[in-house]
Amino acid sequence: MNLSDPIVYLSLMVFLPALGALALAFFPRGNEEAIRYTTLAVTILTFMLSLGLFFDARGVEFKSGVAEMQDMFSAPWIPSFGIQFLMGLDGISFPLVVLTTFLSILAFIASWSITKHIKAFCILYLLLETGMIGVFMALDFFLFYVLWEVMLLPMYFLIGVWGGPRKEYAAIKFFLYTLVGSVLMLIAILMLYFNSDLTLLNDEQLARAGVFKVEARAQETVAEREARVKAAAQEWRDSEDALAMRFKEITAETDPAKKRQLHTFNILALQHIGQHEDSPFNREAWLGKSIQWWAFVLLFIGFAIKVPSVPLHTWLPDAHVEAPTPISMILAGVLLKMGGYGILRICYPICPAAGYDLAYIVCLVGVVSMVWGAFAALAQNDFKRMVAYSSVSHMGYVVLGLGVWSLGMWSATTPGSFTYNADYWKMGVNGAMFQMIAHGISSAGMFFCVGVLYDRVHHRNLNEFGGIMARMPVYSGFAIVIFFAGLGLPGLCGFIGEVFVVLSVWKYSQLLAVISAAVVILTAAYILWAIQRVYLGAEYKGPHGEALTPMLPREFAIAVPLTVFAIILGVYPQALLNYMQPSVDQQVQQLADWTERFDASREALKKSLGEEEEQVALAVPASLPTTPAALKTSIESSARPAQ
Amino acid sequence: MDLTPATALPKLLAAAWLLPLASFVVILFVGKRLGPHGKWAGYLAVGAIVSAFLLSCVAMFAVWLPNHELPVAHHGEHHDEGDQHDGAPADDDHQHGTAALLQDAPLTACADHDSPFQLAAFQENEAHADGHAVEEGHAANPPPTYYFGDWYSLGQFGALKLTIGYYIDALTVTMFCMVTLIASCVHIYALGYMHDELHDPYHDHEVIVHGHHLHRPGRFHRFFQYLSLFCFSMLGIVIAGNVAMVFVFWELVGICSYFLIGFYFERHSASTAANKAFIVNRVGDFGMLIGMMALWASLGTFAFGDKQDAKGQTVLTESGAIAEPGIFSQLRTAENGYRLVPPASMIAEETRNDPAIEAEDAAAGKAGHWLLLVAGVGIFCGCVGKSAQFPLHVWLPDAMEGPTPVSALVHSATMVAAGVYLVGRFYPAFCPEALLVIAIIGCITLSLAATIAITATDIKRVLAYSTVSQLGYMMLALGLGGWIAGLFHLITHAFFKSLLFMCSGSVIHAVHTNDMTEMGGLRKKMPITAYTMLIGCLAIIGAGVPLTPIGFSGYFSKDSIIEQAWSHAQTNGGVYWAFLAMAVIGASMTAFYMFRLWFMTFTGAPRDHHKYDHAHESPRVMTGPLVLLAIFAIAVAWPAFRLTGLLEQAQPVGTAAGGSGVLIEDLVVPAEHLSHAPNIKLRAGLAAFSSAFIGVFGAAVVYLWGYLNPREIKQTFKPIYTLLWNKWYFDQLYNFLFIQPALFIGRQIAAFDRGVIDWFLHACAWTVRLFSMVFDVVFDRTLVDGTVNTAANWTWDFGLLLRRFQTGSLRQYVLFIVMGTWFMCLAYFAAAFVLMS
Amino acid sequence: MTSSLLANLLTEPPGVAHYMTVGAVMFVCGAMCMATKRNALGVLMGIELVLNGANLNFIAFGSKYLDNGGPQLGLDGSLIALFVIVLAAAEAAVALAIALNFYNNHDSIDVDRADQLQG
Amino acid sequence: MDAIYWPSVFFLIFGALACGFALAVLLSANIVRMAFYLVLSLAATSGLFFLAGQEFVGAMQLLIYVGGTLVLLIFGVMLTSQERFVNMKTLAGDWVIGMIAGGALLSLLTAAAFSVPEWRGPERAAVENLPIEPNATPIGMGLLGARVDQIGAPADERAGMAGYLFPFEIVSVHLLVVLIGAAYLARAKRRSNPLPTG
Repeated sequence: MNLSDPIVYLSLMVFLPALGALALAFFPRGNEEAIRYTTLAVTILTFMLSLGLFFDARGVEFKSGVAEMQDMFSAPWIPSFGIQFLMGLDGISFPLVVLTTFLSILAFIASWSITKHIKAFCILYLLLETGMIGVFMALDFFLFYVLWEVMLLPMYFLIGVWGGPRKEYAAIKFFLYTLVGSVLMLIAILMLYFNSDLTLLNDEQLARAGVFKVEARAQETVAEREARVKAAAQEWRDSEDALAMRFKEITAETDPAKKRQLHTFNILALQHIGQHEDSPFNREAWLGKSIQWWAFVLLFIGFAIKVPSVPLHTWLPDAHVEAPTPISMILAGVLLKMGGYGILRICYPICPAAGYDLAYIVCLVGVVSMVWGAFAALAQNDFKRMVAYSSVSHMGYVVLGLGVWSLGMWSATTPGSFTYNADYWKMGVNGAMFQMIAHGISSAGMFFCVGVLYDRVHHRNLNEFGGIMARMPVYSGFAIVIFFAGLGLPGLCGFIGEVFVVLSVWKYSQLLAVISAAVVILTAAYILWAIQRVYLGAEYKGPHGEALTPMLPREFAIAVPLTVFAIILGVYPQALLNYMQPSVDQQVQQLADWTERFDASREALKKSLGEEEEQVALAVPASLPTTPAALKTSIESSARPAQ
Repeated sequence: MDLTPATALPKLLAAAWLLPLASFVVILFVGKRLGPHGKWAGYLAVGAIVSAFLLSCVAMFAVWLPNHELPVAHHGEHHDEGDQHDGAPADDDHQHGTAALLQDAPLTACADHDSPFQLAAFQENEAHADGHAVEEGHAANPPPTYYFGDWYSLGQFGALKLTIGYYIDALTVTMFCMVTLIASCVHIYALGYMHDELHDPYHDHEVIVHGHHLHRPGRFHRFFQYLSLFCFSMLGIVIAGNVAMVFVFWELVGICSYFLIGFYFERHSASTAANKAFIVNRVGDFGMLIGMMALWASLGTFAFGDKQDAKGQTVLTESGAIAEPGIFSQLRTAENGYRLVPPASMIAEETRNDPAIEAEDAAAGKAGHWLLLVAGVGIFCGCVGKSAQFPLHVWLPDAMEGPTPVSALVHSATMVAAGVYLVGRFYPAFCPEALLVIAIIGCITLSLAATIAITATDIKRVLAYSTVSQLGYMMLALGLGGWIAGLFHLITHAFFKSLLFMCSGSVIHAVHTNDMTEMGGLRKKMPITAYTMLIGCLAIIGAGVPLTPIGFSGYFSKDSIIEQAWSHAQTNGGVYWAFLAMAVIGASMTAFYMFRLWFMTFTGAPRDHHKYDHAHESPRVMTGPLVLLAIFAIAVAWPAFRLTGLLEQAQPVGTAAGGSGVLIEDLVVPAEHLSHAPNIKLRAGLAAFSSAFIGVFGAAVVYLWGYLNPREIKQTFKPIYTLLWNKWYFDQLYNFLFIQPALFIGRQIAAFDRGVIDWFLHACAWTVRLFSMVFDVVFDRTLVDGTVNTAANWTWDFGLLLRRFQTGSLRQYVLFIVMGTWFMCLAYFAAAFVLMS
Repeated sequence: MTSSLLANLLTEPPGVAHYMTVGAVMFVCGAMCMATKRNALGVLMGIELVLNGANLNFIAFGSKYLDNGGPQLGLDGSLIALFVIVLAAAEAAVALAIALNFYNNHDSIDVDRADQLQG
Repeated sequence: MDAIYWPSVFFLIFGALACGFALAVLLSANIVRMAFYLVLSLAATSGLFFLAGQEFVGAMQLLIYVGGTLVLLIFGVMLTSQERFVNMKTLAGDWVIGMIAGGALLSLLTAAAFSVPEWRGPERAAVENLPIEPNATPIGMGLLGARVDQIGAPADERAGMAGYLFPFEIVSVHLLVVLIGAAYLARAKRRSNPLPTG
């Protein structure tokens, strides 16, 4: 095996847990320790593989400071539909992949106390890991969807079999909710697929979409790169590749009436198509809205369920309360991130016009989630439910940060000049990404802390705790640090993401900014109140007090890495931003450039119509249509009575 | 060693800043193992903070002072001036030449108002008949000398930077010395005070578990761990180079305060107080965040200073503009004569949603001012929370649940003063309207807290309310334009208030109660404590010989506040006299309750003999710091030490000249040096002295000589007394207004989740199930199941048939295979034949 | 017809069909052996015959001397034949082992006695 | 009449021997004789292999089959050669059914063999001009993974042709597994509680 080939390395990373699961299937029963240690070894090995990407030892490396996709590879999968086994990493997905492999180890260590059907648990757990890593790496929409579903099923069983008293209810609820999201996503995928046209893209865009390979070189001029891309494109077109042949065939057709489209599932290509000037997604679909508008709405609902955003969040508290500790850790630490990742990777770049149009709705959803989750957390008496609602609140920051669409930057040097400067927007999106990672650490840690107590006293009633600090001082120390990380205390990871997001929002909407800032009060209230009720106080008030023994070394091994990372990310966020920011910035910059073109065309259109009839400009409806074409029709229709 | 300020100061102060952090980390990991029961952890923390103090002193005396000439004594040492020149203008101020010329120009705006305080002394100056004279011309001062730089970046997005860096000027160095000195004293004091925690187990008499006092392991090292972290955080605020960094350490001191208040976390009251402190502070931080957002969106920076090169020179672009201007340089540019003018970016940000407002505001010259006001008031909100100003003052008295050294350090001298410090630091960005808000809040706070303190009987709570009240004084001073006065009082107050708290701690240590009604006559038992506390009381009431430079430290600072209030009132007239009135009345109340405290504790007959008999003077490790602080409380403000000169060096850009309102057009903030006018000085000094005297006299009448029975007074003023005793019912009010509604909303939302959203889902699920049941009966069971069952039956029968062939005989199987093959081939040929034909 | 066939056989080279015929005879003999013998070892011998009959076909298809322009297996034919021989050996070993086991357990070698798998 | 083509004659002889002894195996009732006839039939088959130019396979046939497999079989015969099993009569009914089935199959197979024109014999001239190429080398190379017999083929056809290394390995492992399995099955068991026979 040649590990220096991304296709081998990354595929191995994705499928190693699945292979491990396969191997476990042949383990004789009753050999529980061996099964556990094997699973642990597989998760550790996967983590090592993901760590290996930090170094150049094998030739497959994730370089910091690079914005483009790295280590991208593709292999034909279902060629008749243009479906590829296309994967790659960039600053958006890489941190999430590392987070996943990292949390998988910790969560597995946390599942040591599970005794029921160990073998099945381990197999499902490893399958889940494959799904999670795969989702973050997949760049083919179809592959993305398949892996999305792959991850769903093990989760269902993990909750439904190893859960608490109402596990069936919670598992079904989780499953149905997520499935609804999946179905909506599938519809959107097909909508986009059947309207996509790969032939719209130029050589550079094709190269960036990974249709053909162009090596990245560090120092080269634009012209050199252009020449290289052109040569590669030519070589690709002349090759015997099935896609290339179809591409050639379609582009050779000169008669526009007969011209066909070359559909694609390639997410990167879809991004370029979505941002194309004559994007086919701008066609009107239904109720006067464009295809991309509907696709955006469907995708956003699908991802918002996963995030989860209010009002689609009620599966989360139930799922968390019933799920065993390690599964809660994974659920909060990784699964929720897929929603945010999807919005960032898919919704916005593919459907920019819709995103522009609906940015306020997205932000509003985020803010409502923040407030809603915080208030609901305040009212909970179940420790785990409270933490679950805190996740809703914290993930609201993510949605808010992703939704920020502020482009206005009034230069300080030249008064009144309006430039398209996406700095605040970059800050918001980076903040959202950072918040995802930070929340991955803090929420996993919080659920772990709840789990440690639950393992001992088998209840979670906040009012029946107290005095844990005196009984389990080391554990309480870790727990308090982790809870403060969730609270957004400076110096811990939660702060950076929150502050980036909140600071960037004002530029977009002052009202939302004020509301989102107010959430810091509620967050402090529910977390501190919970800490007081659980850890502080003189005596433990609940049952099984004698079981409150100090932390085990195994639990220590989970708490320490989480705490350390919470502190490192809080103190030195650049450690993460170095890897993440270039990609995020690049994407935001692309969208900003797109917005500039879009606004310019809209302005021009308004002007040309406005010159004919002055009232027309005044009659432009308050909510601007998303596409120039739609705008034109709406302006004309509104202008008609005036004439 | 290279002692040029630009290179040495950041290093020295950073070392002083990080030493407590190192101490924190060490104690965190090995604290328990340091000596018996962690005893050496205390020494370690003391060593760290004393080293930090020494480094600060090096920074101050070896680096700052030799390199930065103090302004010639004039403004700060007003008593001196007052004596020697008595009204003659001092023209030797070369730094603010014009300002000095204007010094004797009284603010003639008062001529418009017929206030009884306007004396004929002003009439000679009527020639200067323009109320706005102060800010006209080019009186505003340029930026002070400062050193600014970044250590590292938290995140950079295009031109937007969030960094961890430093901003060092005279104020920073002074604050470093003050904080580390008091912290050193408190640390040493705490070695003695927290001695009980060295016992294992420690008996907590306030907590009863299962009918017994709580026994728990001692937490001596934890205490010093938190103290070290606190010192680190506090110094972080002081050294911070930008608002974001201030915010970071702002929260960190908050959390240290949380830990220290909740140090006895077994006590429910302590953990509740800790929560209350943090959450109330978060309310302030919410406002601060809004202010930060307004700044961030409009200016794109948080930096206090402009980008500097290694030599401390401002980096300029090729065109000569400042390369990366900080907040202050953007708001007060040299082109505008360092006056506060909203920059274009701010105007654009304010009006981006509605260009119509832009035109309107621009016409009125108000463009951008609203945003400036939002930013200023927002930042001030943070200060309100941290400095326990009205309406967020409620947490500080409860914070007294923490050990007394904490109250001395965190909740009187340093952390709560950080709000004042931030207002001072951020001063150039406050527009006059924002300053008015600050003054109003400060004024309300000082009187409110003073009234509550009069009735309180818990010794620490009296001091806590006194702290709130004094912080109100500082805010008032700052809000009225007295930048130096406010920060001056901040520093003097830090010394005497920490002294007072430590004295009270010494008393509590001796009698094991906080309640003054159980004390009395302790002067004989613990003389050092009693007399150092008396010094503290005298300092806080501003005792001194009027019109002479002889007095305790509070005498100088409080007088300058009252002078500033006087000056402000004269300038604006009308209701603005209320500020002065409240300041003077507040001074009187301060004197009353402070001496009430002292008399009740140390004089008269013991009220509780049991406690009195057990009382004893504290050990030397506790009284030593008391004496040291007492010396500072007496002398730190003496003109000879030139403290105000140092502060004057740090006078923020453009603020020495005052300003006038835009949104409130007739509001004028007078320049601070105007308050040194002899006529103001004379009357303010007399007013302050007489008010303090009245207060002390009243306290003596009631509590020392016993001419009036306090219980009868209570009875007479019962409604007022009840109101004050219950702290104006703020806790109940907030509980009713905010806490209960928040919990109610929370419950409603949680219920909504379950009752509406989940109900909807369940309804959907139920509908689907119903449908499927009907479908099941009609379609599945009859139609589909029927078909399938029939097919299954057929299969079953067919299987029974096939079973006969399963003879188990090998030979027959071979035959079946052969025949099967044969028939298949035959069928193939037959089919081929049929198709062919 | 018959005589010409014989005459041709003497003067003309044999073709694939001839080999297939021989193979068919052996195959059928083997199959019938399996069907008729009651001795398990007889059945085994039948299997060997069947395999050889089939093998002959592979050889025939792989031989260039028999090629009359039809599709050819070439080397594949001989190699498959080789594998079949090896597999036959393996199969014989296992079958014998089964037979011996059966003999040990039932004290008989009659396959008709082995009808426990009757449906 | 052309000259007698001797390979054809030998084909006829070996073919007849093979078929004849195969029939003898079928018809003989004595298990020991059956084994003997089988040896002869298989040996004759190897002759046919030689005639077809596959001398290596023929040699293997003799070596493995005649030499190895049958020795195994004869051991089996000897181990089970109790008197009552040496001659086991087949019932007449079985014979009839067997004959019908066998006849049907035979007819089908021969019909198939002669119905395809390409399968009839090639022209004598064409065969006589063929060079004599021993095929042990190509087989050996093929088993090592190289297809020397296909060197002349065009590149695109060769692309899909791998050698036989992989099947060879599989067969080897298979053989090993089988031998172990056989040993396992045939090992002597301690029979504490023998199953009732019949």
